[in-house]
Amino acid sequence: MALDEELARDDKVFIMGEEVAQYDGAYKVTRGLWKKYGDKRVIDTPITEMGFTGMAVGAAFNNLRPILEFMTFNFSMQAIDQVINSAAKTFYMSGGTVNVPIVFRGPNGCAKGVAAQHSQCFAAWYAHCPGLKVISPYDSEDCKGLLKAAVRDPDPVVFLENELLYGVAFDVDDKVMEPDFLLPIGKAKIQRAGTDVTLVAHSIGVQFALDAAIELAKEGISCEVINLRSIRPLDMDTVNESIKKTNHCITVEGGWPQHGVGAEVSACVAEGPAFHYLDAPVIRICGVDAPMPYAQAAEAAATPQPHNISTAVKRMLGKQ
Amino acid sequence: MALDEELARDDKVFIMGEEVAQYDGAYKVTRGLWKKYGDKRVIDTPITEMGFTGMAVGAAFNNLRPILEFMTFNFSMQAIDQVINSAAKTFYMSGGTVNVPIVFRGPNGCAKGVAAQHSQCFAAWYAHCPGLKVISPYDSEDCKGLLKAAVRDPDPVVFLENELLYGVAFDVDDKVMEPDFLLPIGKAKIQRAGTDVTLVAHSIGVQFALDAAIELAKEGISCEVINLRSIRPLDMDTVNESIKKTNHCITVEGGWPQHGVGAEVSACVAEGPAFHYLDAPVIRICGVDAPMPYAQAAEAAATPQPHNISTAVKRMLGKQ
Amino acid sequence: IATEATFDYHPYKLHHLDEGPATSTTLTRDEGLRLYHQMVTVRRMETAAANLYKEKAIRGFCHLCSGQEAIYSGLVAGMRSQDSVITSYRAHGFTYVMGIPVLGVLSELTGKKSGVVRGKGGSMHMYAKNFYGGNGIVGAQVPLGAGIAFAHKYKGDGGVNFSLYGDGAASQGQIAEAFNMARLWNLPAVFICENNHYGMGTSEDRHSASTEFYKRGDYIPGIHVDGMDILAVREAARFAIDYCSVQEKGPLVFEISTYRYHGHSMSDPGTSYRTRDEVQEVRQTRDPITGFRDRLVGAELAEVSELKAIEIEVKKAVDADVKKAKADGQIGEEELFYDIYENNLGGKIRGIAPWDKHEHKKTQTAINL
Amino acid sequence: IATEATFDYHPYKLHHLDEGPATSTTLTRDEGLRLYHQMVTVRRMETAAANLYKEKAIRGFCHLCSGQEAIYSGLVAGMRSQDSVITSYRAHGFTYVMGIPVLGVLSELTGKKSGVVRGKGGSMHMYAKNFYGGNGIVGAQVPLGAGIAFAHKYKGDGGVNFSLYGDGAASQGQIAEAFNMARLWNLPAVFICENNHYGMGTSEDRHSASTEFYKRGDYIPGIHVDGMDILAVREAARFAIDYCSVQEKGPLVFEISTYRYHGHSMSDPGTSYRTRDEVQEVRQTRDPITGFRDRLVGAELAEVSELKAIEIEVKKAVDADVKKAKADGQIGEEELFYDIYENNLGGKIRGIAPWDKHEHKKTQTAINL
Ligand SMILES: Cc1ncc(C[n+]2csc(CCOP(=O)(O)OP(=O)(O)O)c2C)c(N)n1
Ligand SMILES: Cc1ncc(C[n+]2csc(CCOP(=O)(O)OP(=O)(O)O)c2C)c(N)n1
Ligand SMILES: [Mg+2]
Ligand SMILES: [Mg+2]
Repeated sequence: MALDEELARDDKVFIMGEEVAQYDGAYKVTRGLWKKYGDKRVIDTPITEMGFTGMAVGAAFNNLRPILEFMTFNFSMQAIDQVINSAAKTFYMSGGTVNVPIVFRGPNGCAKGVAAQHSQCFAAWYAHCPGLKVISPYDSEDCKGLLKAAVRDPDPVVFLENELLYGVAFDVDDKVMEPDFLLPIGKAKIQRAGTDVTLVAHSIGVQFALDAAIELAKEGISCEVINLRSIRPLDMDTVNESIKKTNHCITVEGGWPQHGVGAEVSACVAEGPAFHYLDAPVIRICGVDAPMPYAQAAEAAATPQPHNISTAVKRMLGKQ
Repeated sequence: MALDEELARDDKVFIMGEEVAQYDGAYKVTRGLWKKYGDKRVIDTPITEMGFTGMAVGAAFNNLRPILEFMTFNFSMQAIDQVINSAAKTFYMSGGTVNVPIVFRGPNGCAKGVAAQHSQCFAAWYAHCPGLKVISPYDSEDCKGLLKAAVRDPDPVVFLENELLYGVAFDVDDKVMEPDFLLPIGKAKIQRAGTDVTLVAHSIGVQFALDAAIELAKEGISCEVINLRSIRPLDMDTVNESIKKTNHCITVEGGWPQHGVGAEVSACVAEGPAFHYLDAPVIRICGVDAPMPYAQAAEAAATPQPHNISTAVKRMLGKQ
Repeated sequence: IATEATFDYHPYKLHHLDEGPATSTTLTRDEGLRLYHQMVTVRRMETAAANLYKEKAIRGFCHLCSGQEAIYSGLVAGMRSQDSVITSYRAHGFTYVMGIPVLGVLSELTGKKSGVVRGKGGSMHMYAKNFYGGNGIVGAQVPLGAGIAFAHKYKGDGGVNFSLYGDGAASQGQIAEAFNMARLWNLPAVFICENNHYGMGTSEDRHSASTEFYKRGDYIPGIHVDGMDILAVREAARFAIDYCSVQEKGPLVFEISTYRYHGHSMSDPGTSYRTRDEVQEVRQTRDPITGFRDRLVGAELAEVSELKAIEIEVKKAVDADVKKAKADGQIGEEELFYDIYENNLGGKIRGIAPWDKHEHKKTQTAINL
Repeated sequence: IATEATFDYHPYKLHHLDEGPATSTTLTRDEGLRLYHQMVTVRRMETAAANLYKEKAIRGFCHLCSGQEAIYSGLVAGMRSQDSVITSYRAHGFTYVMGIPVLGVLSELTGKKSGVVRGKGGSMHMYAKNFYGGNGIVGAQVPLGAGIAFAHKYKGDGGVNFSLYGDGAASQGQIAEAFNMARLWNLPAVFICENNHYGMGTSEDRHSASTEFYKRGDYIPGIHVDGMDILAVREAARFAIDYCSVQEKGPLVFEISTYRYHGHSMSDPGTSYRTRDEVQEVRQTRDPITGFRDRLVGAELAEVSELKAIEIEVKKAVDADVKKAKADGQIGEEELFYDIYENNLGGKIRGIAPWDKHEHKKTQTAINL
């Protein structure tokens, strides 16, 4: 819907990627767009990520506004030099004279049953790099408001969707349905207010955190769930304000621990104004430090479940 | 020297990369090896990183022990899919049946006067990924002992050298000169003992930390400098023990802050046994959150200098 | 019943070659029966996989190779013990013909302990001696294959590597890079485009500016092979081994023309970008198994009844394996933390929470040392 | 003194083309003098850069283009205002001919404020209207160029993109990928291999399995152009514009044969992998500037004395710019934090310590909107 509206709004916007047109998208995110906008605006590419990513960035150099779909972000590794060295750094290297308005989007992180090469989360990698903006939406409201904001943004944006959330139907407000519904990039959202502990999550991690919060509420524990929405910039103001209130912080993410999203949040908390409000050190709930296995039970144990979060919360609050 | 000895020791070992043979290496790390070992063992490649990295990994699949030089690690981005998806994950995906003994090495991080595309530090990116071992040596002893250990290691190792340190002559112990001098991968080294604050650094950051330590010693402040040596595995035991003694911790690195090496150290400290020994929260001294500019003054201001560290130490210790 | 017969087949198309593979070949009854058994097994195994997927016993991606069996059986029939193979995610057929029992494949698909890699890899990541997988990244296996070939040459073991990729993969830059190095260094590498005419939902003319895939090596000689004829494939493999290993003339590019009956993966019905008629027509007129059966019978190498018997036997065997693949248990959760490293140096492995620390173990011995 | 003259030159070599560029062309005296002035300026500017490097006023990499001037001047002479260029790190010459004054280049090299990008980019990263840089990553500019061409076509502005890469870059996979898409989508893209016969210290036959770079597009028509003859280059550019833009026939691949006099970069003496004699011979027999001078004089378009005068004038002007490029100041440290984003959304930018927070500003307006 966001894509449709942005294509309609600005004819510099076009979509390219593998199977985005005639096949309607591998995950059907671009369904119907090719029929509506035709070959010029919705373009199937060969399976040559480095080449077509470079081309999309080149098109952005020459004053178009490409939306590039990676069938999954795992395949963006083939093209990551073009994302970092051509898209993220050109504005700076050109002393602010060459704009690169492009959106790189696609599913990121763990899906189900697709094993190690198809399950990686790239949030921390991309957000490591200045010059990029990195968005990790959770629900339909996020997807719509932030994707539209990303398309209109003059800088390169990495937009990390989650396949498992494609299938989930979220309630949305009427205002979200409006064609100019935008969300500000770089602002986190308090997805659920609470008083006892701050859960800082992104993407599907928000779901796990919310599920845990519901469980914990039954035991009288009140969790504030922060949906980061944007990983770069990272909205530490919202996190810090929350911690000042709850005095406890746990991060939740599906990616690997080392140098992950939670690591940055934890380090920023230590460096920031909320540190002395903490009653316990920040801990991270993340994917395990292993590649993703295929077998179902092992796979399920590889990323956080609500019970892991509940356990951590209770342990932190000394309720166990 | 390490390379020469390992080539001599095991004829499954070979070196490949751009200009490593007849040109003696872009940074002369492979000087003389082609003359000594010939075309079979020291191989110049075309400038096709993705292809030759895949080839080196394939050679490792088929029971050789490749040492792959990236002219600089910046160019490893072209090949990073082969490093992560083919080298790091195959052992796991094959249920432990396909070994991938390979070393990826080359200069990493900032050099001087080479601007944004040639100055990136990849320590955090690679160390994010299980299946890899990631080494970041500081001095000649490290380079020799760890590179030899890497070549003999049965798993894929990313070995991040620093161009600016190639030119530095370090004092070395006699034992380092021995052909079987090995250092254990995964163990940090206390590069300088101290009592007041722990400086956790890697690569050229160790130099900055040592320089700062010398300055601070004159003012009666005693810094313990930890040379991480290995980023994955990360030797938090050594860091934690040190913190228990000094009660203060500052990380030092040349790379970008967000999701960087310091972020992980800080998060691990929070989660670990030394946290309650801290008299102040961990802070990070890192490269600034911007691409690298060319102009000299701006470039110099982009990565930590000893004075940044001294200032931070004094501020942490309340001596300012 | 004859013990041996000679067959002719369509001529190969050649690129930068004066002479191609022999256009007639001899087949013994024994080998004929063996190859028939093998192809029927692959077909049956894939049908079983399709059913298991529909029952949700198989998860995620599941790329079936029905229709393409003659490529695997034909190549392996031409190979020697020192030769090696690497292919894409469409790996079930090769895994079996390279020596893994049907149960090893099916249990891997159901994610069970008796799977070839204990359920760690699933559909796309299966390995065997001289078979380096199953790779989920389109095109990545080709430089890997060139590197395996490099090692054959370096070690002097005379081996030839066969790396396979799809028509959709054929324009991947790293394949062109591998071509260049293989030719520069004269590697015993055979690059094989399995042209089933679609990369997912994109037909070859929509993804490739030149669809003469056997010419895409440009300066590398190429051969177009009929992939529906197992004997043509076997002879092409033999030619390649002579060319690359015996004569040491460097790499070759093959285009082996074939067809996939199923959708790209099980989530693709496979009918939006091609007609049902197209699929039916191939099944009826060019099926590699039917075609081979007709040849065996026509040349009196086998009787219809014994071939039928093979089919029944295979079905029974596969059905039994399906049962086992369903009944077997999964690895325990503790194995999630095993086999990350051959030599783990980091102590216990971090789990989901900081206090979750897990033993690392190595469970199997390497097949590639 | 004539006002116009006609010249012939060596025939082009063609690949998959029945007809190539015209092999004779007319040049006016005015344009002749202008082009001479331009090439001499580039040569002089590069000599100045070499000296500045030796004085350590230039740091890091510094890739000079002396010997290759006819490519830049020739192409731009054939281009129109809607056409565009992208090239590699060897970018000084193009930056100048695409409209940046010598001072803009030299001050960029010395990292000063009057540099074309205020010292942010240095030797490898310079830009101008219709000139998309300078790219430090071998080969990366080629897909970018195809994308710029894509945008020309999308917008219908009739523009053609010229993307240049070296012989060493020519085997980069992403170039092959760009070829495929450019041909599939019929883009107005001219892919130009500047063949100076070495990729750093590796001669072309050691890095490329086929050194006929004008044929490396395989299914894309190609032209081999003498890069030491500015008129041959200009005519080739005109042909390409007609072919790609007017006739809309899709992409072309050029190989423009040339030579670099300096080492690969200033840190390479450039003599270990080739002989001094080889360099001398090119300088004496095929130098593009000397050759052009001889033509101008031979055809009586100019007198030796005026050309000498141009040389002297250029030398003076460049010397003056050298002084300015040395004397000018650097950007302040605060600018380290500027121009990271067009629209910074993260507030202040983190410096080295957590409490170092810096204002972000945008300093210039875009040249590409
Ligand atoms: C680098 C990369 N890009 C995209 C994908 C997703 N993908 C998997 S298979 C496939 C189609 C490949 O088609 P082809 O090469 O013809 O092989 P076939 O499936 O027909 O055997 C795509 C796009 C991937 N796995 N890896
Ligand atoms: C991807 C990548 N790999 C390696 C390098 C290092 N490098 C810079 S220039 C160069 C040689 C390029 O040679 P060629 O393409 O012939 O261009 P020329 O320098 O001759 O103009 C190399 C290896 C790089 N910048 N980028
Ligand atoms: Mg296909
Ligand atoms: Mg060159």
